[in-house]
Amino acid sequence: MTARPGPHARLTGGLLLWYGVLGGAAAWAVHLIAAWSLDELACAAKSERIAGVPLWQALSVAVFVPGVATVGSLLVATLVLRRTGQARAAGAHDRALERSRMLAVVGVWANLLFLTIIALGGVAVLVFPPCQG
Amino acid sequence: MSTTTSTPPGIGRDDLARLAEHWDEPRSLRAWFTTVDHKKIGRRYLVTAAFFFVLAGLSALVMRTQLARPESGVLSPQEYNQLFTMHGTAMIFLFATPMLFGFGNFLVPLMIGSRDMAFPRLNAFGYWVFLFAGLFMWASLPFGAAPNNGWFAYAPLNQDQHNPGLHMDVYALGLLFLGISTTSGAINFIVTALKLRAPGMSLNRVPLFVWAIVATAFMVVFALPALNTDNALLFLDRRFDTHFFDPGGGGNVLLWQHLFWIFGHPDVYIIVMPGLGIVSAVLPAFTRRGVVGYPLIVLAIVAISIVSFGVWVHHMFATGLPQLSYSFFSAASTIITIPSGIQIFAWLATMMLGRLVLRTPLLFVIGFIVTFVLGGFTGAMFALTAFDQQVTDSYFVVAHFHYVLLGGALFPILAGIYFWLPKITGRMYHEGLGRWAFWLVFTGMHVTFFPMHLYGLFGMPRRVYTYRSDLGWDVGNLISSIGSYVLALGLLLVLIGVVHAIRRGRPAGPDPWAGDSLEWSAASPPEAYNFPVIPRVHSLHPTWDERTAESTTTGATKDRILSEGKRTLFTSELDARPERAAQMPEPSFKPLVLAGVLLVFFTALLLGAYPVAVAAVLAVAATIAAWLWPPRRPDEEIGIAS
Amino acid sequence: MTDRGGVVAAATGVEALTTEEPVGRPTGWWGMVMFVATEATLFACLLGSYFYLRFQHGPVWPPDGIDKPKLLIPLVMTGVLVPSSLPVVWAEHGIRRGQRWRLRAGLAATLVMGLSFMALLVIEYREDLTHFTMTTNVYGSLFYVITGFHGLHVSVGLAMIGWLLAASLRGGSFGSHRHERVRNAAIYWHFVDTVWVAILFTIYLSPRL
Amino acid sequence: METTAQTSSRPARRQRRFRPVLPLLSVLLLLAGCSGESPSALNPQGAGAARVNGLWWLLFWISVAVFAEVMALLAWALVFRRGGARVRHGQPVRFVTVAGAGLPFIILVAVYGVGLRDLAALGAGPGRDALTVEVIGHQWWWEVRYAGRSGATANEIHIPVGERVKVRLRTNDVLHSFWVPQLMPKTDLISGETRETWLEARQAGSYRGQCAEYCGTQHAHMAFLVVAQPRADFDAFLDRLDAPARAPQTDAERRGQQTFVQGTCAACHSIRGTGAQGRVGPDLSNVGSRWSIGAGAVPNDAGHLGGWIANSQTVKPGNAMPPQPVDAARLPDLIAYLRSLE
Repeated sequence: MTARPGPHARLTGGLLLWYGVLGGAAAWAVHLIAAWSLDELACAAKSERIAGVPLWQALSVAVFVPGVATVGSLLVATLVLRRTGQARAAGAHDRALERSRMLAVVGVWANLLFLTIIALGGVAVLVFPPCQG
Repeated sequence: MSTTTSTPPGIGRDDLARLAEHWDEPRSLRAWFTTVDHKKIGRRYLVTAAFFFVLAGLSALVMRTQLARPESGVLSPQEYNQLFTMHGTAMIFLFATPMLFGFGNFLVPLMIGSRDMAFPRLNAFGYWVFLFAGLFMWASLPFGAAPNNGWFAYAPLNQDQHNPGLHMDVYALGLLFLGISTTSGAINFIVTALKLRAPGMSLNRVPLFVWAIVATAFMVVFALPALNTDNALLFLDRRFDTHFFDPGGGGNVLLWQHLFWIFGHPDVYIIVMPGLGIVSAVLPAFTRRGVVGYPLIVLAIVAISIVSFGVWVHHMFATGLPQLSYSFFSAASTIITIPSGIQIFAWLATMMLGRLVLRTPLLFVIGFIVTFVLGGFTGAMFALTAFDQQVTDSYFVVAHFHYVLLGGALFPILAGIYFWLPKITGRMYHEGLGRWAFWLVFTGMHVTFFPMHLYGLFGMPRRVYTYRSDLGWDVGNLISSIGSYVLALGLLLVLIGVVHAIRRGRPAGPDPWAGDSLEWSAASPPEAYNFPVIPRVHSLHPTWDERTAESTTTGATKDRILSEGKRTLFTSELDARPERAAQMPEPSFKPLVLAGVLLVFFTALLLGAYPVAVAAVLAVAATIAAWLWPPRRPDEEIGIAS
Repeated sequence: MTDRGGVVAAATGVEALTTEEPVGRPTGWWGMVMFVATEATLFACLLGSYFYLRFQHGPVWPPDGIDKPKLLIPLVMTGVLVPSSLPVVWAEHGIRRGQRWRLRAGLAATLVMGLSFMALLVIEYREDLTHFTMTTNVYGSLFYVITGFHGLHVSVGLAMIGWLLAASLRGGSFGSHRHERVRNAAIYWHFVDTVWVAILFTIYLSPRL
Repeated sequence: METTAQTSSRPARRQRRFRPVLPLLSVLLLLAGCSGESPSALNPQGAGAARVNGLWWLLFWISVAVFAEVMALLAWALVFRRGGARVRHGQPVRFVTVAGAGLPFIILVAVYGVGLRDLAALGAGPGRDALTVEVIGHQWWWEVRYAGRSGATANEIHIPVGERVKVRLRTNDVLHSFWVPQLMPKTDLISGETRETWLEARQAGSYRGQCAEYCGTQHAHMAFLVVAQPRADFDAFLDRLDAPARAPQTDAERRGQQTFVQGTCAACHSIRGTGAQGRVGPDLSNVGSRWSIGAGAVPNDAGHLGGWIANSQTVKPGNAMPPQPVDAARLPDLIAYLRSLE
């Protein structure tokens, strides 16, 4: 914390912030495209398997992996929130700090929303047979 | 902000004179065609979109007249089908989006403390293309060749064998043409908001309206390509016998729907989002405080614009896809309600804490809340596949989206018109006229559209040009038709109010509402250069903030006056640190010429004059090449190593 | 700062996390990046349509007795187009140092490679058109529209490169202080290259999977 | 601030501007009561529609409650925050998150669960060997066939009461949508594909259905009737489908049949047991007993039938049947014959 970060660390930190803000969104996008297209296209081909894997298993992966990525994004956003909160408590008042803090608030909430959507999709995978019309 | 350094006294007369010399455009015909001033272009967007609104609105009135009684013969089915298609297409593409782009064009540079958009010539080009594309589409109506397939133009009814004539060619080409304008406008908003904000306006100090416009612009950038793909493939199918949507040739009709709604659902938010931004911009002035929960509203804007891309299949819940596929979209469509809820309660909290100044703009905001909330309920209902299958494509859905679109876009637009009219024209509107207009519009809107929920549930499908009298739909339809006339009367009063204000309104002064954002610190109407001194922003409500105000008077510095040449300030993306002063382009005919050549191109395609189209493409390339041709400069200036 | 823990700590410290990123890009760069983003979405829609139509179509693809696409010419096309980004990069780096000759030479090289690509495309079409056309079936429609649309983009890219070359040959256009347009055209050209790789995979390789 | 907002139970003077809303709500309840003549989704007569009706009322009452909450807060602000009210500068984030996100979250997740349950119920169709009706959409009428039966009818689907009947949907041209509001939500007819849904009526009766997907000029006139009958009547109906159409009994009817078979009619229409075997238009073997002409365009009586034959374009402009050059003297016989086909 005390050492000044080098340019590489700064770049990583800057990108990490964006992962915290938009990571859940990206993960959800992957989840949706994968789950929908696997389901619709496999069923259109009258098959409940994809490359030998049962369709419901493939769909579970399409729920689980993005879900984990969203949790990671949520943790990063929370980290930014805490770090900026500590810096604020220590008396720092600069624009970049407040800006990052606001983005972190957005990130925490957005990730919670995306996590909910992915989870509800997961519930549907449990409830429905993959190809029931 | 130390007071020991020598503070330059505000801006001098000579600086003002130089600014006027560099920025003012003469009042001539030539200047009219060549202008690149974002305020003039914004005004043109507003006026032109309002004109298309009148045409689309009159179409609706004729349709309501036809539907007032069962089995009436005001319109033939062919006429009715063209009118409902043009009504929807024009309201969505030629009114709502351009109107809000008009507000954005006028306001974004003013709100962020800039002197123009990032690409002023591209801005002018976007307007001309919008105008030409709108005329291109409406011109088909007198020839009886207007689009006739509904605004979402499902395949295979849009195919040549089911729908001969030019109707759907006009649709495909018109929307492709218009897409050029929308895309270029969107990119311009994004870059402007990223790079031209006044120093100090970091992302946590950006006005909510600007957030909304930028989010809208991002949605346009990523949603419009799907529509363009769809229309390009449609045109190829119709004219060049490809088989994308033709099951006989191995194509698939549902591909059209997927692509259309990948665009179409974000488009709903493309229309509503700037409206929500207007609400957030209007409230502070009429509650005397900032909107509650700024980061939460930013969250709502960002979250809605992203989630809106993943709900498209809820428009296809009756097409018989697997229920599991539906459920992924059902989940997203359900959860997208939450960010909207956050916004509604943030506005309510703002009103419950502030002091309400009940003027016409606030009335329209209240009308917005009532209407949009009702539309939101039915919207959440559509997220549930089982319920959607019962009411989709019935009048229930017509009621729903008119609640959402009139509530979410028209009411905010009207609020915005009254709110910013003093800024745009320099004159106040007549409050009494404004209140009458509000009550007529509000009453007319609900009387027209509320009964549609009912006769939709009672089994009336949408897009029918007539109905039998023995089905119990007569009374509701008659009420709707009467309501539509009341609504039209209210809108006429809005128009009268605007004309009255321009002709007779009393001068408004720079800040009639004691507003919070930067446009209220510019003159009314603003000078060509917007701000004599580009402010240094210290808070979310710069006009209520003394330090920001000081930065343009006693705290004015040379690097923010920038009177040497037509210049404005570029700042960094997130934290708005000053980067450099940039030279802005002079007026030019080239945007108009380019738009005109494109009009020739699309008209030639429509009429099948392909050699002319090829020639037009070459002309387009030549115009762009000339537009961007770099001026010749000495080697030392551009930096050539010898 | 050499151990991993130190790096992680530095990257997750408040200073790193509040670093402004992206930063300092010119307006033209943003404009071109946004334009490329919308164009890329367009190609994503087209390629998505390809897979959608393919998997809705049935097990046999390409249908109606059309052969799987031959790979020789497309691979040569790839070999010509993908490396053509290198001279642009080289040229751009040159003009940033004020070396006009590198700009001219690099652009000329790219122009030649791009034109070769277009010539190969014509050869490829002449071969294919003897077997099937755009109107044969949906496979034909997809094949010609996607490759043709990409060819159109290569042409636009070539027009940009040619335009830059013409402007640089005149002199007084670009130098170490003024090279934004070179960079913007380069971004577009890289985009056209990248899309080709996606098309190669979709149109030519995926039917063999 | 939360406390002031939430504990304010003082009855607020009702604001003028909210007056239109309550009458409208009462209009809703009123009209819901007297919509007996409508094919109303709120008057369900089958298992599918009943499911959705239950879901609707759940959603409706949730909406009423939340709307009341929003209006109460708005009214509170309008009453107490005008004029001399002092502006408060708090950031009541908790209020916004609880009322705007927390409560909606709970409601929405619960409703999503109910929605999944109902969707699964709609998906649980009849068994494999259930009676199957094949419905083929045409611009702008419905062809109806029964598995294993040679005959066809149009714009009228007979089903046995209390049984779950499988409906197989195809389209001959563009998209249509199969919708019987009182029995079952919509299923689209997709060009090049087959879709399935099912029907079940609790009571004998006629239930109106209509095409719900815009399908061109005469989308408005593409209605049909589901006729739910006791099993015996239904079986009799099926048997008639396999038998030749009723033979002409009178001279007029015989002349009419001759006109039909030898004239242009037979090019497009078929009547079982005669030489008329056209497949373009609806099968007319039982046209006399049908509920309407032109898929709900006009009632099925002699006058309308004559008008339809002479020039259906005045009745249903754009439909595929050209005006018929039938001799005015022969028209009454033709009408008599067609009316006799029950």
